Amino acid sequence: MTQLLYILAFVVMAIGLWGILSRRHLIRMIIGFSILDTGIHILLVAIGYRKGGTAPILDEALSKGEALMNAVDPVPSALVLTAIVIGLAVTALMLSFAVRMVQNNPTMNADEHKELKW
Amino acid sequence: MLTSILTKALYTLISFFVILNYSLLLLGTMARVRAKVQGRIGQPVWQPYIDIIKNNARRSGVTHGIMFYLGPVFRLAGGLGTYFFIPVIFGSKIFANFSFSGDVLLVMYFIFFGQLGMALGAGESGHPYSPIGVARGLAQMTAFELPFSLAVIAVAAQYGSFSITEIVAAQQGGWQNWVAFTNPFAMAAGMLAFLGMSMNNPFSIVIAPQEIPIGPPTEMHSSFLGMLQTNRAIFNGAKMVLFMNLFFGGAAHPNIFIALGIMIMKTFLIYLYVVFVGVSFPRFRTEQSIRFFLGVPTLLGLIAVIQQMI
Amino acid sequence: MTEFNELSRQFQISDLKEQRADLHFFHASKEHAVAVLTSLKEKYGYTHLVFFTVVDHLEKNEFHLTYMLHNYEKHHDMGVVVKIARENVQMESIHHLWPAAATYQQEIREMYGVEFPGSPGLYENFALEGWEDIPPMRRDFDTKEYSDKTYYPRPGRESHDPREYMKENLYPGEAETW
Amino acid sequence: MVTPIVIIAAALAMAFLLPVLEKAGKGLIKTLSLLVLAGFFAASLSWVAQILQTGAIISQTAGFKAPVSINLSVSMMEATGLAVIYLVALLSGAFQIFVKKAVWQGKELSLYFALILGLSGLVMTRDLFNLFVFMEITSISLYGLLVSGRDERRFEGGFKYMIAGGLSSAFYLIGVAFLYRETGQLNLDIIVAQSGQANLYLPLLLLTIGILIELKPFPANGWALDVYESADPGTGAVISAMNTTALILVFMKLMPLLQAFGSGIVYAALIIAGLTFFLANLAGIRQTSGRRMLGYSSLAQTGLILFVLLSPSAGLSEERGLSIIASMLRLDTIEVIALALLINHALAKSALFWLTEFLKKDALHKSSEEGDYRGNRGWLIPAGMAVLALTALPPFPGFWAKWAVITSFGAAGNIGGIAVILIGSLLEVYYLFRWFIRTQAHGEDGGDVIAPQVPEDFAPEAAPAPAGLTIKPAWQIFAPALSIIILTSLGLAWAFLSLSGGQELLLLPLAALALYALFDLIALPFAVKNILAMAGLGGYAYLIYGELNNMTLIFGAVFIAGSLVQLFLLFNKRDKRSGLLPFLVMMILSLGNLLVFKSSLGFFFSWEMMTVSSFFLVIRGRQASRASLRYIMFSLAGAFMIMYALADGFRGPLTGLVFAIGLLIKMGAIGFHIWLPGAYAEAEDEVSTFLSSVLSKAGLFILFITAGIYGQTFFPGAGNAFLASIDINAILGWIGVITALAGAMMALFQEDIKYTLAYSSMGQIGYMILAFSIQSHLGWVTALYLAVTHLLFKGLLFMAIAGVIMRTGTRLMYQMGGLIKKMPISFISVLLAIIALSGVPPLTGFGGKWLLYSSLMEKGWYLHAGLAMFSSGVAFLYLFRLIHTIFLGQPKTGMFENIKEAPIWGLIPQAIFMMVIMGFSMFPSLLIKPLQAAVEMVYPAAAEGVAWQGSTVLSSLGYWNGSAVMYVTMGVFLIPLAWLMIVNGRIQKVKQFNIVFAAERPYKPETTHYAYNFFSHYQKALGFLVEVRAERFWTMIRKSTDALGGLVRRIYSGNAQTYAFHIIIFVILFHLLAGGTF
Amino acid sequence: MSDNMNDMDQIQLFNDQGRLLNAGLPDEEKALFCDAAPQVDAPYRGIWEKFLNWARSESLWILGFGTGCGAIELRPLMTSRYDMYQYGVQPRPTPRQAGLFIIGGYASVKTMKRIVRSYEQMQGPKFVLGLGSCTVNGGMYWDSYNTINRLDHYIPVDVYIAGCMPRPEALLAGINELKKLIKEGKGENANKYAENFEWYKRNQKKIIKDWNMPDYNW
Repeated sequence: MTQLLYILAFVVMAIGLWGILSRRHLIRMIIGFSILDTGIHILLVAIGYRKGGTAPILDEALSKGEALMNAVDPVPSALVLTAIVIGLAVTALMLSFAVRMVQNNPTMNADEHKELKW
Repeated sequence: MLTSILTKALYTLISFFVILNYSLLLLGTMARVRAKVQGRIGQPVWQPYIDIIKNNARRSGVTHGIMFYLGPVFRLAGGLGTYFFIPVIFGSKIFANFSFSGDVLLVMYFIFFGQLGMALGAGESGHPYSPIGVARGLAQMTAFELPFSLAVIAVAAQYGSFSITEIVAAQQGGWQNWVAFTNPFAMAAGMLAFLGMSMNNPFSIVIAPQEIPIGPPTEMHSSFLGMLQTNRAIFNGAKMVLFMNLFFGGAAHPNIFIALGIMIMKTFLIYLYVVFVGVSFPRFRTEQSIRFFLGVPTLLGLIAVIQQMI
Repeated sequence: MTEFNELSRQFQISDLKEQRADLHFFHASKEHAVAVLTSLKEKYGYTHLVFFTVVDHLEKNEFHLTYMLHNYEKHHDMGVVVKIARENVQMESIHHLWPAAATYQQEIREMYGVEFPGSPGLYENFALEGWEDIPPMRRDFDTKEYSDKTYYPRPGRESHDPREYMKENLYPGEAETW
Repeated sequence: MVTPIVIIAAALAMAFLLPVLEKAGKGLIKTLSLLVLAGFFAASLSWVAQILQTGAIISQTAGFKAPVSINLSVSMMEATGLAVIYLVALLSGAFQIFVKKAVWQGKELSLYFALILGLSGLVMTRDLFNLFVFMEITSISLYGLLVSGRDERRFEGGFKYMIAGGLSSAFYLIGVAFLYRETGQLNLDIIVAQSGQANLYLPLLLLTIGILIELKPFPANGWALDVYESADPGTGAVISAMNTTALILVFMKLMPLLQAFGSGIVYAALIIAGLTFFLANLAGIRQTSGRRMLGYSSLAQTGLILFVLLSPSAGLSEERGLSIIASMLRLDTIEVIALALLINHALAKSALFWLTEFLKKDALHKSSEEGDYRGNRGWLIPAGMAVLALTALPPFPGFWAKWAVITSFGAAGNIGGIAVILIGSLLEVYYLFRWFIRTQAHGEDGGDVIAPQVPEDFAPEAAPAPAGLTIKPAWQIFAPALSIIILTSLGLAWAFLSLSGGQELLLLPLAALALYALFDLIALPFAVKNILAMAGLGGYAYLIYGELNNMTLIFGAVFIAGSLVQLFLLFNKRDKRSGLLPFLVMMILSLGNLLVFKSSLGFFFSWEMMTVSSFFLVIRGRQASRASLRYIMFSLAGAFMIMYALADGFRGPLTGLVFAIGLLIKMGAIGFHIWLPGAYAEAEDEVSTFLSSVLSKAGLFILFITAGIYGQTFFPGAGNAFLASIDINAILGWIGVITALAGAMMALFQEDIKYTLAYSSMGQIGYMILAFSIQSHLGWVTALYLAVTHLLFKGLLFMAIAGVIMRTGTRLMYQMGGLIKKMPISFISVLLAIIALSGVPPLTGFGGKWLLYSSLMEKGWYLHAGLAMFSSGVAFLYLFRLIHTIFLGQPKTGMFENIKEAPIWGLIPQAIFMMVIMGFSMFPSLLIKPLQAAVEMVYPAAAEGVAWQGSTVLSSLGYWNGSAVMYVTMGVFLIPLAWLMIVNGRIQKVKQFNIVFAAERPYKPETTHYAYNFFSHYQKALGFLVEVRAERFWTMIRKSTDALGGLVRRIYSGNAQTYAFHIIIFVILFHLLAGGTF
Repeated sequence: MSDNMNDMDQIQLFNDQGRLLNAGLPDEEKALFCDAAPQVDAPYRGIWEKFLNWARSESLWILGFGTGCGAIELRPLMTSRYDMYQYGVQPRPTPRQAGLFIIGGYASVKTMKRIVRSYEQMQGPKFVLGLGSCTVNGGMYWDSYNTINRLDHYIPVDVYIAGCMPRPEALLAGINELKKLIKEGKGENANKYAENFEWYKRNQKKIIKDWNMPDYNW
């Protein structure tokens, strides 16, 4: 199961990367980027996942000692939350920049946005 | 002290008197030789004297400025100085001149003194032909200076000395000791360079009368010209004595008159060689003569120098 | 002469005269002369201006300007003569056709006083420097008188007819045998 | 005392509050912001003080200890780094608030504080995921800041930045994830402590890659360039100075981890850093856009710092200042070096970015396109100093740091490291100086074309200069000025520490620079300043006199006394000429310091100071942009070679050769001479004389004092005698004589008088090199004799010519003519000088020739002697041409009709020099005996048969009696003169057109004066010797470097996807370099 | 010539101080030429002057003015057939150095200007030899509008050689005649020129209309 998650994460990341590298359309590149992010999030979650583990809520059902043994690691989940927020912010900014780019140079083709080079 | 100074002055006067008369007569004689080659009778041998007297007897003159006035003086000073720094007769006090002041390097560089002064005088005349002639002359000079200096270096290296007296001393004891025979390449280079130095054909582009009427001294006249003619004689004499000393054993004999006779004979032959070459060849252009001097003569000089190096 | 015939249809030209088989002259009017010359040069191959000179016909009170052209292909010379009156004489310049004509015009201006407006260097000295009298090659200019007046003739000079002089002095008595 | 967490909180609070407070008033938020920024800076300084007492500050969050909570830690490195960041933040904030009022509002300030929050967190946090968060905060706030700007292309740049930033954070995050998986920890300290654990290669690789991409490594750095180019300069400064500094500190934080777990990664990063440094500089040389060029420079500097940090041997230096600072701050030497480079880069680069804000046009294509910036000293001085700092010239911290690095590498034998740094630096020097020179080039400066100048008297009212700069009011320049001042004082502090061990004297040039700049600033009249300069030089001479020995005394006389006399010349003109004296005095003092230094650092420091000051003297010339660029390039190339040799400690003949070549470049020897004519000729007329007669001897002096290292043979064991005899001296000898010949030959064909003299100097230097390389008593006496006499007659010539140019307003010789009647005294001094220079007896020049040939013959170098004689003949040609075409021949009517003699102040130093020449000519022993005494230490005269007999000097080959020659010459001159005056009839003085002109009369002096192309026949015969070979060779080098740079920068195609692809390639490359496999 | 030497036209050559007015030169060129008037140089007396005159006569340096047909007769003198060098005569390319001016035939007005200039540029004592009838009385050009008749009205002539053209032998005879004159002390025409400067100038200016040179060419 964990292996499967890892594979899924990497496949998703690869798709995202492929999207960034192969699509000329700005929006599709951003989508690729989002997919890449998602892949990373899956990976993070997968790292924290423990097969058959319980939720990491320390209460009567789960003592401190048991938590270390049985509970799913809560830290990656916390990290994922942060990462998702950040990814969202970046994606939003990217989209807004893309809009401004297209306003200056009305094409969605990334190849046409090469005023800056060399 | 005073006596020695007076004696030196007297010796200098004698030496000057001898070289002046000898050189003037030599010029006259050589003009005759040229005339004979061309099938003419030619001017009297004393014609140079008359010309100098006449030029000095001109009643009027013009000057273009102070350097113009001083130019001929510089020129004559150059000729005289060159002569006075060369020992004429080996072992003679009278004809040792001021050779104690310096060696052959001094003589070589003092030659420039007169040329510079003359060039300045000619330059101030404002006549375009003068600097054209000077430019040609200087350009040609640098070219023959190379084989000449190589020859001098070879001779100096051969005898381990720049001192003319020592070079002459080393050549005593028979003609087989002359540089001409012990170091023939140096002699050859030096004598080819001498052709240029004497400004006879084929290296007479400087004065090229048909093209730039006589070049640097175009504006020179009257006593200025007289002075230049005097210098021409003395300077020629000085150069021939230098070459005699460097390559042909100098002039040495216990009897001063016989020694003078030897000197006269050797320098006469040296000059005769120049004149013969002169009457046989047409004139080179400047770049041709530069190429000439940087060709075979330089090669000979290099051979002479390399001979000394290995 | 085909050239003449063709040109005469357009221009005022006349008096064709054959000097030799390869040399013809004709007269052109002052107004049409340059046009004729242009046609000859451009159309009929007379590309070479051999000379350009003036003859002073004092008796007729006119100058004959003579342009001599040459056709290299036909080896033929064509002289165009333009008669102009001697008073206030002026002619169109042809330096635009042949640059060398400017020099001819300069000389003619100096020697005959014919003006060529627009010709380059027209008033520069040609052979004379600072000439002030009437142009010396005009026939109404008396050169002997001018020389006597200007150049201090040496007194005592005698002039003789060479033929008579030789008869009298060198070969006396043989004259009859001549 | 504030805890680090307060900073985070304060920044966060500001970021949130500012948009709200903006409603209350714009003045309020600006004041508040500045106060808070100043507080940050103060806090960081207070941490430094505290850390010195108590050690690193560790602050916990949320009341727990790590690893449960995130902890912030500030040690010395972080504290100092934060101080730099906060300083730049303060200056940048102030700059934006005051200068760009319209753009910066509450929104931008808010973003700015968010950025500072991110950066502070980056530096302080010890938690890896927290690091990621701060990285993202930084990035996002930067993206936001990018929006404020004018350039429409900034969105495109920002988009690329986001792609790269996103990928980098992706890699980082994956790395963190894996690391967490392997170690179960996110706290840096704890992970390091758990050494010997599982294989952390992959997580660390990804982590490093994540950080590195943000640090813009080659080839994954195209996006950064685009951002630098399109962003607002203020933002550019922020990225380049603050962001980079913080990220380097982060990288340093990770270093222990890398060193503990992944040596392969360190190696890979080292290679990448070196590549980045080198290739960024290479690609930078093709830049025309100033900001993009600064971007390349930033990439390179980042690469350099990383390279130094990662090099195992970079911290070995035991330089005095470095060790003092290290012990003071309780840092490793390597950390001090990195810190110095960081500070140097951050302050200088941010200053430059701010300064580009004032440039009307960013792209500088050709110098002729540009406006005249040189009037604007407020812009020029900080810009120049920033460029100096970036190119690691003294006294800035970069210089000391680079010296420490190079010497460390040298001690460790790391030649490759030295090569990378020096060659890369040379490229950086090239483009930075070219940019700087172009910004202040004259509009009329056409490069190659030498246009005749209009003389001052006739000059029409100067046209209004095209306004290339808009700094109004002048206080706007405060931010770059402040940062440069801080940088300079840090550098000076280090200089003081380094040189405090008895070499404080070496700091005098800087003091002089400051002092005389102050005099300029308070607008003293020039005459007063000049008198003060003379007094200063006199005082300096008194100061160092006690430390001089026989040899240095002679050069002291040349450097100091020679300059002192020539300073009279500067009274020539009345205008204030600010900037002239500071650099001139600085140059002369630096030269003087070359005589008294005590360590190789002291030597190199003085050498570089001399180079810098003379560069600023050259660039003052009206058309000197090309010449000054060449000058600084060749000088620094030479200096770098010297640096290499010093660092290498002269092991073996090859290092000696490199050192010698470094000196030869400075002396303008054949092959390296192409900088020389331009620099000497295009400098101001009064300055040329100092450069040519004084500065040119510096290399010779160093040759003398390092003579011991040139005797090593290349093939010591060779059976062949010829091979066994090849040592550096033999090479030097040939170089010397060929330089002499080539200099003379090239001088021959110049129409520009100053070029003639410049080439002549080159030839004369060639003689000195030749004489030096003889390595005998007589040879050295010759070299010294030539040096002294060259000072005299070349000073004389340049001073006289300065007067002539001042009066005629032209430098082209054929335009002059006949000036002897107008300027007789100048004529006499030129006449004396050329007689002396050409070596014609009886003047002092002949002594040089005589000594030269005697020593050459003693050595057995007959061919050298022959060539030397030939070139002295050629020298005679150009000297005659010089005096003829200027002073003789036909004077020109019209413009030159009312010319007067040169001003008296130009004539006084000439008179002094003339008297000295006459004295030395009459009594050569006055000069030769001290020289012999100087040489005595190394080569005793007795051994080689140089003796004195009365006034006659005897060598083993010949003899020369200067006094006798003088008397005889006077005799043979005066007697004919008297004769001529007696014999002459009536002599009429006539005018210039009274010449026989083939029965005609001349009409124009211009066509009657034979002067143009004077030696055309010589050119026909020997012109092939002076074809422009060296010029072509160096142009070829430049062009191929350019082409290479062009090739490298081709990869930065401008396409966001290509950049992403570069990142992938970079990752693969890095992985391979780190020793990984697939 | 004495008949009209006092018969002066009104051309003012001198100012009150006896300096030449150089009326022919434009103002901007006046500074370029020397404006001094020629002066009489008195000969020495007695045997010394005789000696110098001998030297002058035995060293005659020719300035040949070869625009007329007479120039062709000068050339053979240098050849081995006539060999003038043996008489102390040799050609010289510049007026400054020459002492004998040979006018080779007719002189047009244009040429005359150059003759005057060259003559004045020679240094005294100087001698003039008119070669051919044209220089005597105009010869076959006697009535030309542009050729002078009598050379001695423009520059002083020492010896005329009549003939059209005279042969080289006649030239040698003329040179010998000149030598005799010089030895007798009669070669003082340079002084005569200076003494009668105004008369000569008037004659010259009468024919040379564009006088674009100073009145005396030093």
